[in-house]
Amino acid sequence: MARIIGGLTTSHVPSIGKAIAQKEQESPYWKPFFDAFKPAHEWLAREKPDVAVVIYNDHGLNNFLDKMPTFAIGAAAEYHNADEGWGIPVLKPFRGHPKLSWHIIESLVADEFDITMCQEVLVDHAFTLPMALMYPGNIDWPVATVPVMLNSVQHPLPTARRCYKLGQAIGRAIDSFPEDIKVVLLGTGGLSHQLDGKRAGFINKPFDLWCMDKMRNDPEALARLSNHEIVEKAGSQGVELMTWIAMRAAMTGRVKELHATYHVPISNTGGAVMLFENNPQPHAIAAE
Amino acid sequence: MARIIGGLTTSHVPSIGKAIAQKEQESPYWKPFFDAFKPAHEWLAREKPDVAVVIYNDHGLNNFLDKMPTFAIGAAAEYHNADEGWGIPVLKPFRGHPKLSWHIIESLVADEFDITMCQEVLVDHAFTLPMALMYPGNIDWPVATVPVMLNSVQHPLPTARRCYKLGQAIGRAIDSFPEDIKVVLLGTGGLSHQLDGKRAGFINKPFDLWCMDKMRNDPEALARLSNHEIVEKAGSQGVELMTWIAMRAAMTGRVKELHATYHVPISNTGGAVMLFENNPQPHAIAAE
Amino acid sequence: MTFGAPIPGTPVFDGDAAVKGYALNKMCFSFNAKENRDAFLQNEEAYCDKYRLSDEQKQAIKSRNVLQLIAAGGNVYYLAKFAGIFGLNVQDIGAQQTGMSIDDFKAYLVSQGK
Amino acid sequence: MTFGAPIPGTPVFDGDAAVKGYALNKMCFSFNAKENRDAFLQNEEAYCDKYRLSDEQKQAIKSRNVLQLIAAGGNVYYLAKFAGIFGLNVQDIGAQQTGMSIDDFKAYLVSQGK
Ligand SMILES: [Fe+3]
Ligand SMILES: [Fe+3]
Repeated sequence: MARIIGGLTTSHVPSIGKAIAQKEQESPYWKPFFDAFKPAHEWLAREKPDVAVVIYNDHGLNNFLDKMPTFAIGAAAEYHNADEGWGIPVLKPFRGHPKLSWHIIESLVADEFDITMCQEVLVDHAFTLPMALMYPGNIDWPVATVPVMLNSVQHPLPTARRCYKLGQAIGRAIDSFPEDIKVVLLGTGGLSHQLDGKRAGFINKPFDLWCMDKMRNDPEALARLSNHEIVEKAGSQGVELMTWIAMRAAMTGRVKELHATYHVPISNTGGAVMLFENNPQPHAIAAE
Repeated sequence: MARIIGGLTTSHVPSIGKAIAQKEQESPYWKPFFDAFKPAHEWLAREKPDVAVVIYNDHGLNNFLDKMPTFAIGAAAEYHNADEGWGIPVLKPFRGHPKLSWHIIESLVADEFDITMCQEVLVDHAFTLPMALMYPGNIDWPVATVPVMLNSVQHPLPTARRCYKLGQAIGRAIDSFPEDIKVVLLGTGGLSHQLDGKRAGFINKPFDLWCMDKMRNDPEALARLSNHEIVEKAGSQGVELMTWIAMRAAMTGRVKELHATYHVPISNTGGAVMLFENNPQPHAIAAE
Repeated sequence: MTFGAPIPGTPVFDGDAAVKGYALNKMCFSFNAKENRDAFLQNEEAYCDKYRLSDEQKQAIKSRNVLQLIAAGGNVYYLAKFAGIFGLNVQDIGAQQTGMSIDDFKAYLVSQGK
Repeated sequence: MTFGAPIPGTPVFDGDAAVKGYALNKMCFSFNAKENRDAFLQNEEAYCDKYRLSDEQKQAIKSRNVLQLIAAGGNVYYLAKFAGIFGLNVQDIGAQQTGMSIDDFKAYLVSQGK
């Protein structure tokens, strides 16, 4: 049976792509953020996951308002990155895992999630840069991938509660996948930031630290936030927190925090990284 | 408050478009099917709805497998028909009702339906032909429209239960729309038919009549069907029954059957038409 | 997670079929537009190559055989647009798949209304 | 059905905004592709006309003013691609919207980490 070995949540911003391209990882501005991934590198080298399920939000590369899905899941053999208009280098294609994708989609639709099923996805910086942070050095990607997109563009956005339930259902789906593979979860987005309006530049460190604490100890509390509360406290793009909530809910076992970093700012954003290990619950072990 | 005055369910097949274009409504082959709409014409002339909410399935005009939504709702000011590849005349554009569309979408997403929101939709024969059957004579469409698409192309399809719940949620959403408008519901699809495979041409009259009976007296029974059961009993395209189930569930009041016709075949399909009146429940009246 | 027991003579367009048939269905989806139907008719092989059809899919397209097209991953909703190029309707493709004459297939449809 | 009480300085891209801004956002979405960015730079007005921008939207595009673009229905995720044409990043547009100098805006970001 497939096993969720753990998960990583991280902020994503396009300028990470520029920092990598220009080798600024050791600059005073970027070092605290890039250093946050060193524990993840050690963990990944030791645990060697086979597949990364990447829960993120598209920023208008793949999805447009003509057809804006609330939840969309990729089921392709390969995913391409592309020009987003900002001159960030386009990264190498990513291997998909169609069997796991379809298994998750079938399980979710049976569980009454109304998934948009995607046999082509252009993956944007919210997918590619966390992968490049996890696997630095322009190596061949050592994992297959499953992209999961949450709408963060067009209100009404899915509620935190719904994203939490989605994550739980993804966790159940992975746990029931019959192949003997190791899965790492990614949640990429947030934390607090706002790009638009007169409040642009707003960051809320106390709220971000509260969110990180709840990620550790009480993720249900995050599911109780209303979207209005999230926009108010985390800024209009702070709704990307949904990706963290879904990823945390997908860890179905006993969860142990391995690492956490919080550093302000990266670009306009509260830059946060958390790494968790997931140990299957006794009943999950019994079911194997 | 908005009021659902009733609903019509009908089969749709591209050849209806040809029959209309070639004025074959009175031919022996087509007369029984076209005649089924006469009671609807009288009822519509009397009741004069303002908006039609059309629950249907796209056949590969608007949606492709690159991004296949389970449930998609249009929210545009206008919807265009287009060439589907079979030489059926392209019908005149349809007015949208963006306010009602967005109200329904907001209500559904709050109710944990994961809607794909569409600001452009090419509406196909499953939307246009039932409209042409309801409003014959190439007149200007006297109603605004809200297209609601259910996936019938790519398995996993939504379950009958989920479509039933979707319908209920649409009904609640319309009931809570603050403008004083009259809404007619359409469910277009089915009944039994199968276009593909060695069982092509399969029609199941006893099952269709059972479905029509349940539409009248016990719609919950339809929600208990599994997708496997529907494909087995109604053929692979018989899954379009989902549109009937959702439309029936959206009638939130006391429902009275005004008319029903069943005639085999129209094209490869069990051709069925049902017309229902919806009278608001006492509590719904009180809420007005 | 499966759809359930196979139903004789009844294809189920699931994830496996979608993966297998993607190129073929994408080509058939393009046939919504007349200029694409014309381009196909003008140079069938070049058009199939443009959509990177597999050899099995090219062979199935060449054969005009619906059961072969389904076996190659085709979905009937998109294949119907391919059939439309040749003026074939759902009775024509029904007759072809069942091995009946068109008159027999139409009579079979009528008989199910009795 | 509403999002809730307005949050000062914080646009909410809801259905009303989506309806109002559709043409503008569609144009900005096209700026993912270099050939479209180039076409815009070559003939800005013709490009806006092609996407049927309203007069308000054309004016906002001409002004390069992000608050005006948002008022005209623009969504920041798509507008960021318009800003990208001019090499502007999210600090540049943040400074513009808040009326700060870029250095002051950057200092404001840093200050929130204290
Ligand atoms: Fe982002
Ligand atoms: Fe149909």
